[in-house]
Parts: sequence; C-alpha cells; structure tokens
Amino acid sequence: MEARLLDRKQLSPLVDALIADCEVIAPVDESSYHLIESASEMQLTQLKPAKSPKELVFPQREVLLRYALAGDDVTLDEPPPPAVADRVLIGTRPCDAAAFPVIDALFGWDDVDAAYFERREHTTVVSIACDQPCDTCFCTSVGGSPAGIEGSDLLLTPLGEGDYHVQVISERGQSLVDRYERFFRASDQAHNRERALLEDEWRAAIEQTVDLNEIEMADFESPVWETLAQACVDCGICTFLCPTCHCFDIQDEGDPNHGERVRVWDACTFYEYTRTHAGQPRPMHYRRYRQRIMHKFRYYPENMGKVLCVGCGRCIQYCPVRIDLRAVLEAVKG
Amino acid sequence: MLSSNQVETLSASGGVDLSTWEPRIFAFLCNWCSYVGADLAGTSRLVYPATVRIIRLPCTGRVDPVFILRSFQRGADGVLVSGCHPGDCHYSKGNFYARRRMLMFRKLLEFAGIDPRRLQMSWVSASEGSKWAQVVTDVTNEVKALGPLRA
Amino acid sequence: MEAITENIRREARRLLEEEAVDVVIGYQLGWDGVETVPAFVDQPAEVDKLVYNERCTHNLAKYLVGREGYLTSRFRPSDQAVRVALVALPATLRAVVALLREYQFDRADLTVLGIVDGTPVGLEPDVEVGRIEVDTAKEEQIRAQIDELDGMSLAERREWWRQQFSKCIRCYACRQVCPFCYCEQCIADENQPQWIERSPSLWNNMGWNLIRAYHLTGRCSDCGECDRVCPVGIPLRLINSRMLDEVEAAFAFVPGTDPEAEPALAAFQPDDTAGFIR
Amino acid sequence: MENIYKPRLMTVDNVTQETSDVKTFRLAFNNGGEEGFTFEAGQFGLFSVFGQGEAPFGIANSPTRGPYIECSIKEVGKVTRAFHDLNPGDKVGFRGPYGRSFPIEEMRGKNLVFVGGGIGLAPLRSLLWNCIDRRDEFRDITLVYGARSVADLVYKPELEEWTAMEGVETVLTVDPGGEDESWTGEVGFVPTVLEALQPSPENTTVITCGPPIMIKFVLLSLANMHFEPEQIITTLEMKMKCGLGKCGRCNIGPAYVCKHGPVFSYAELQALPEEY
Repeated sequence: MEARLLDRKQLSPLVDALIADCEVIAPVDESSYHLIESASEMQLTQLKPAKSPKELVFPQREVLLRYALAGDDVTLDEPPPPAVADRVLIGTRPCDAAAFPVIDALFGWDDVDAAYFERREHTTVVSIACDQPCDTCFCTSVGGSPAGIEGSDLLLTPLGEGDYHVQVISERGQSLVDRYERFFRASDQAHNRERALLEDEWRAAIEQTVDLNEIEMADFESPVWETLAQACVDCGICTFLCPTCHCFDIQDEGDPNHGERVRVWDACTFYEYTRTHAGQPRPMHYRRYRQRIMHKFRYYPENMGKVLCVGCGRCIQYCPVRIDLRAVLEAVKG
Repeated sequence: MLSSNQVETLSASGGVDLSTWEPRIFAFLCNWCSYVGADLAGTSRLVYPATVRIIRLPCTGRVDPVFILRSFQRGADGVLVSGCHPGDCHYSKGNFYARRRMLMFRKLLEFAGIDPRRLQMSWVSASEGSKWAQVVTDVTNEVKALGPLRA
Repeated sequence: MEAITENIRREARRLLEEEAVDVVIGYQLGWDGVETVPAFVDQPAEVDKLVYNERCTHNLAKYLVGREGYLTSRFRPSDQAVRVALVALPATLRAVVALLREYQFDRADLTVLGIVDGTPVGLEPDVEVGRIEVDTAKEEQIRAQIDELDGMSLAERREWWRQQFSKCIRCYACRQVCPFCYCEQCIADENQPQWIERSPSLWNNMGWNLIRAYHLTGRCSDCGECDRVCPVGIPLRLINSRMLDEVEAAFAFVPGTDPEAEPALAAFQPDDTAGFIR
Repeated sequence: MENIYKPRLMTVDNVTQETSDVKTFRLAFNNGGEEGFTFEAGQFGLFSVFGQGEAPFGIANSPTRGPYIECSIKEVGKVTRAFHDLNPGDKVGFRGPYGRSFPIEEMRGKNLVFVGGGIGLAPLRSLLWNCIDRRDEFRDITLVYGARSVADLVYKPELEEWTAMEGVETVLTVDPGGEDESWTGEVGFVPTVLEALQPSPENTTVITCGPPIMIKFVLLSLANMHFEPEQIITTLEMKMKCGLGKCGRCNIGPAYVCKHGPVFSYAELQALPEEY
C-alpha cells in the first residue's frame, strides 16, 4: 500500500470531513479521548490523555444484559449491538494503537467476545507518531517504536516541512485514504526516507532500559517482589489507565426486580479482586503486584504470545508513589 | 433489620410527569418514638399526605448517610429522619449523634449542589401523632416545591 | 531543604544504630532521580538515600495503619511488632494525632521526625527535623475555588460536581493513599448489602465520593493527597477542606490539633445546633 | 451476534437441604434447552440469581443422568445466599459448561480411589456416578469420604446407596468428636482413614477434592503410599467472573483455572506457584 502525504494544514479539514460522515474520536483534554463534533476540539499535545483509548472498545461499564423479574418469571433482554456506526479514532499514539492487537488476542481466545470485536471492526485507527516522547515513555523497551505501525490503520508522521507522512497500514486505512483522496498527495522516496530517518532519531531519544528479549522474570519466590511493592498503595490507577490491562468484574446492578448485568473494569491490585469466602490467594499487596507484573511479562506471553505492555508509561506517570515499571523490569531481570 | 432490598423495593422508576407528580419521601423512623408516633397518627385517623415510605430502625443513631444517598439514588425526592426528642433516646444518646451526622451530611449535600431541604430531621415522640402528621405535611410541601430530584 | 535532609539522615542513623526503631519511613528520590517516593529504611548503611525536598508531599502516616500497616499489620505475628520512625509533614502529624485518638496504635511504637510549619498540631514531634513555610498560595487557591463554588446556585453547583464526578473511574487511589481509609473492608467493597455499586455511573460515583467525604468529616488532616493522586483530576480537596470548615464552625473542632478531643462525629453536646430539626 | 456472557434461563426443579448450610439444586431446562447440551464430569458453570449476581460452581450430577443440571451450594456470600432463598419454580441463569473435565477416558481399566471432604464431594459425585453408570470400564472403585461431623455429610441417601452397592467400596468417616450415637462409620480424619485403607498405587488413579487442609495431608499420605503425582487428580476453585479466560482473576501462575482447569493432576499443580 502506497504512502501518502498530508499537508498539516489539511488535517483539520480532513477531520471535519470525517465528522460529516462518521463518528470521530480524538484526544480532547489531558484525561481522555472523546467524541468530537469539530476538528477544533482535538488536542494533539505531546501528552497522552490519562485514560488510554481502550475504553472505546472495552468500556469501563458495559451492559451485558437486562433482567426483569415478575413473580416466578424472568425475562432477559440483550442491549442493542454496540457501535454500529463507523468511527475513526484519530490522534492516538503508536503505543496506544499497539495495545489493540495485544488485547484482541484475549477477547478472541476461544470464546469470541462479539461486542468487543464489533467495536474493533468499526474503528479505524489513525495514529500520529511521537516526535517528542515523554520522559516516562519506554515503548522501545517492549518492542514498540515512537513511530510503530502495530494496531494502526494509518500512521501520520510529522515531517520537517509541514507535511504528515501517511503510512497506509491496512485495508481499512486504504479505504479511508481512497475515500478522502482529495486531502492526500502521493509520497515519494525522499519523503519515505525522511520518515524512516526521523523514526530512527525518535527511537534513539527514548532510553531503552530493557531489552524485551532479555526480560527474564525473577523467581516467583524472590524477595525482590516485596521490596519493589513496598510503597504500592493498592489503588487501581496503573491498571485502569493501562491500555492493555483488561481484567473485569461482572455485577448485577439495579432493583431486585429489574436491573442490568454489567461488566466493569477491575484491578488485580485490589484486595477484593480474588477474595472469596474461602480466603485470599494473594493477601499481601506484594503478591498482587507480582501478579500484575508476572501477568504482563510472563503469563500473557506464555498464553497469547504477546507481552501485555506497550510502554506508554502511564503507570509510571500517574502512580501515586511513582513506582517505575522500568526500574521494576530492571530489578527482576534476575 | 433494614436491608438494601427494602430501600430498593420502595423505589420506582419511570419518567416524571410534573402535572401529576407527587414527591416520594423515604422516612427513617426510630422504633421507640417516631414509629409509634406515626402509628398513633394512623390509629387516630389523622389525614396526611401519602408520600412517605416508612423504614423502621432501632434508633436514629442507626441512620448511616449511605442509606440516604441510596434512597436518593433509588427514587426518593426527600428523606426524613425522625426520632426521639433529645434526652428521650431509648439508648440515651443515639439521637444526639444522629443530630451531628445529619447536620454535617446536609452541609455536604448542599456543597455538592443537592438542596439540603431534601434531607429533613424531626423529633416526634410516641404521643405526638398530630406532630407526625404535621411534619409529613410540611416536609411534603417543602419537597414538592423543590420538584423531583432526578428530573 | 539540605538541612532537613541532613537532619533526617542523622536521626535515622542514630535511631537505627541505637536499635530504637526497626524502620524509618521517609522519602527518597525515585528511579528517574527527580520525583520523590516513599522510602523504607531498615539499615543504618542505607540512611543516605533519605531526602527531603518540595516534592515530598505523600502522607506517610498511610503506611502505619490498615491491613498491612507497619503498626497494625495482621500479617505480622505480635511478637514481631516493629517500631517505626516516621518523617512527618504538618498534615502527617495531624493524621498521626487523629489516628492515635482512633486507637489505631500505641504512641510508644512510633518515633516522630516532625517537619513543622507553625500551624497547630496536637503532637510534639520526638525530633523536629525541620521547619517549612505554609504554602499560602495553595491555600488561597483552594479558598478561591471554594468561594467560587459557594457563589454558584445549587443547580449550578450540582452540575459542576456532576461533571467532576462523571470523570471518576473508581480506581480508589483517593482511598488508598488516605491514612484514614484503614477499614478492613471499605463500604464500597461491601456487597451484603451492596450500598454502593461498583460501576462508574454518575449516581454510583456520587455515592462513592460523597460517602468518602462524609467518612472523612471531622477526621481529615487536609494533606491533599487524594486530590494530588486523582488521575482524572477531580478536585477532592475542595470537599474535604469545605467539610473541615463546617466542622470547625459547628463544633469548634479541627482534626489533629488536640490529642484529647474526641473526633467531631464520635461526640456530641446536648446543646449542639438543632435549628434544622423540626 | 452471540453474547457469550448471556446465560440460559433454567427453572429450579428441586431443592435438597444437605446440611445446615449446603443445599443441592436441580435445575430443569426450559423450552427444549437440553437439545444439544452436553457436559463432562468435572466441568463447571456460572450460576446466577438475577439481581444478585453470578458465581461458579461445579456441576454435581453425572452426564449420564439428566436432562438437568445439579449443583450443591454452600451458603457463604451474596450469590450463595440468594440461591439458598430459592424455591422450586424460580428461574436462575446458567452458562457453561466450562473448563477441563476429569480425564475419564484415561481412567478406563484402572482402579479408582475417590477421596472427598465436606462439600468437596460435589464434583466427585459427578464423576463417581459417571463411572458407576459405565461400571464395566473400570476396575475397583473406592470412595473415602469424610466431613467434620455426621450433620456435615452431604448426599446422605446416596452415601447409603453407594455403601450398599456392589462394585463400590465406600468408607465414610467423621472428624473425631463429630460422631453421634447412631454413627457406624469411621471416626478420624480423611488422610488417616485413607492410610489405614492402604490402596495400592498399582494401576490406580486417585481423585480428590475437599478443603485445602485435607488435600494437603491427603497428598502427604498418598506420597507415603508411593503414589506418583501423575496419578493424583484434583479440582480447584478460584474466584471467577467470566469462566472464559477473560476476566483475569482465576490464574495460578500462567494456568487459568477456568480454561486449563479446574481439573489438574497433582503433577501439573507442582509446576505452578503456590498461590491458590
């Protein structure tokens, strides 16, 4: 698929043209991605929104079914299928985009979560490469790149002289480019080369702290876990903001007679997460912390063949006690 | 014993038609004074608005503000907490604690933008059937003037 | 700043060498060398990692209490109880006073390395390791925000908070960093009955945030940590500061300033305000 | 679009009070729901009371008995309490079956020793009836079952039936102090009784389920009697929400109890961290 060029000044008109035809979601402030009604609402700052875009395919609260009780009788209604509208997610960073294929594996593991994939299939992901990575970024340590294409349908790379270089990555991306051809120009070898050089430059700007291939987890019983988690307060920030954390709870909410069965995000750092009447397999918080790290870097790769981390750095940036995943990975190398 | 189900069953859902709308008031009554007072109002055939749903508790000291929030969430437009007059508490001081709690919770509701008049408190003794009828009438009128909480 | 750091290191070394305490809870530089993070030092040789700077805001009293608190851990056998030295900011000192009043631990198990700012605190630090200035700019900013909210109509204020609470993702960071949220089981985790549902709907979020504010009424030490850690920027400190004012106005009580006074909502006077009662 | 979290509606057909806090529920399919429904002994399902929530329980009846689903539930929390409040005719939700079943085909031609404690007999009951209904395919079948007291024994009529049955050796026991005047079984902890019985490890598979402390000592006893970890099969319970490997909470190391289990051999468990 041939690359294109998009004049930076054409981005807003393109977004407005998209808005006329479908739903458009973009970063709107420092906390989240949101539906926009005009290109002017889009905030393309270097800072990623606190919340990753995973909620667009895996909402924090999702109704699985509605129940109504009358006497002995129960009726179950399913909510209407989600996100029937086509939508474009624009302005994601490559790390956030890379998270989608990582969790696709989970939601498609044997039993396919249809609502999840319904949303995925209706979402075209247009990412923008990071020309100024944050100091908490570590995508290069977990196999990503500030200009990585994984999970994106189109990748816009800001070039020096006022253009975005547009990589067309998927069929979905191709059809978007075809449909809005008037906004794009053909790219050429010089621009393609420039893009590649910039990527190398930005990659180099991110300190690669750990080599993914070298991530060798400390023993389960190693005392290092206790030390690492000492300051952890057991909140859910790292998991809820993480673009790849996907664990959830299922709850019935409402009256006894009618209500909803909802799926709601849950966090392995919460004490309640695994607590049952019979006890708690992970009573101490270091055990919960170890579970989180092991799940991301050992169990998930073992089951799904992918590391459950894209190096976005939110867990570092927003941690109340600044536990640094880079330091953790270094410490557990063994 | 009060269960969340009790509060939930009292609630109803559906849209609000202001022309026929009547406020729904959940009343948490202490077993020893106000509940008996309300009972007396009934046996005395006093007429008062049919807006209150009564939940009997051992003491106003048992009223956890979470009951009040849950009531609002589950369809109450107003909440009334009623117990023994100061000095008459069956447990000697439950209503004194309740007084502080309700005062503070009203302040909190107000700061959050919920009219504190939606949370009312009264002292109604076992012999004050007519006061109970009056309290319900007054509270109903006041909450009615405020309109539906969830409109 | 350097002097405070030096004092902390000196006292920490002394206490550990004399075996007067088993662990010193203070601050250290994070992995990036910029942010400060909590430090748990149990060897004299490690005291030099302790630091103090303006980024030290964590209320370390949090680590004393709760399921795994250093002074209350239920995973530690009683014959292995630890004695703790705690680097305490003014708000931390107030939290310690209030926690003592709530009978969470014994004063004798805690050595307080206090950093004071002249605001009233109901506890004499065992060692005063530093004096700092009150952040008046911050206080004025909070004051101004509260005034702005007070200037709104009820409906406007409700809408304002509705927007704030809609952002809540129920990560419970506010609860987890709070020294007063030491309950064995939080009411938000209770499911029999389930008073506060877990999903982040507006009413559920209001239920959670208002109940937490109420549970802190008459207890909050005004450290502002809940506000600082909130990943979606809900200004929780405004509610807590406002309730501090209300408690002071109604009951002449400021949490953490008087070791003898009973927490405002665990006490009463026969002549308490009753004007709102029918 | 198939909603994998949507349960099928079933009707409570029969409720049996097993002990003071355990009831067995027989659930009948609605509107021909049994068509095409199959399961294997050892699998579990997510059972729900609408408005109260869902919880995982092992299927307690044999695939050879039906068409219905049985489960035995101990009253411990919100969902189990809601189950205990149910009466025949009430509607509940069921989704499943999920998970790996007992390796019954590999057990053919072997001696089988079932070792159960308390409500841990429930999943064993499914397999036991399954084996009884295919009796010719197995060699000796032994059941060692114990509970804290006589009152805590579940499936009492069936215990009598198995005791009287040809081809099943049944040894019942209660913990010391748990016996009453009419008790004719053993008195002693399950592992002790098992050791007294001295089953031969020769061509034998042991299937065990019960409280963790019992399992721990049963494993020690089996080791004393020279059983290999591969010969010992157990089934685990963990908190679960989805049953489908997605909600994330039932893993023990890399193994998801809902997908890789709940049935594990002791050899498999030895390779996992001790976090269950």
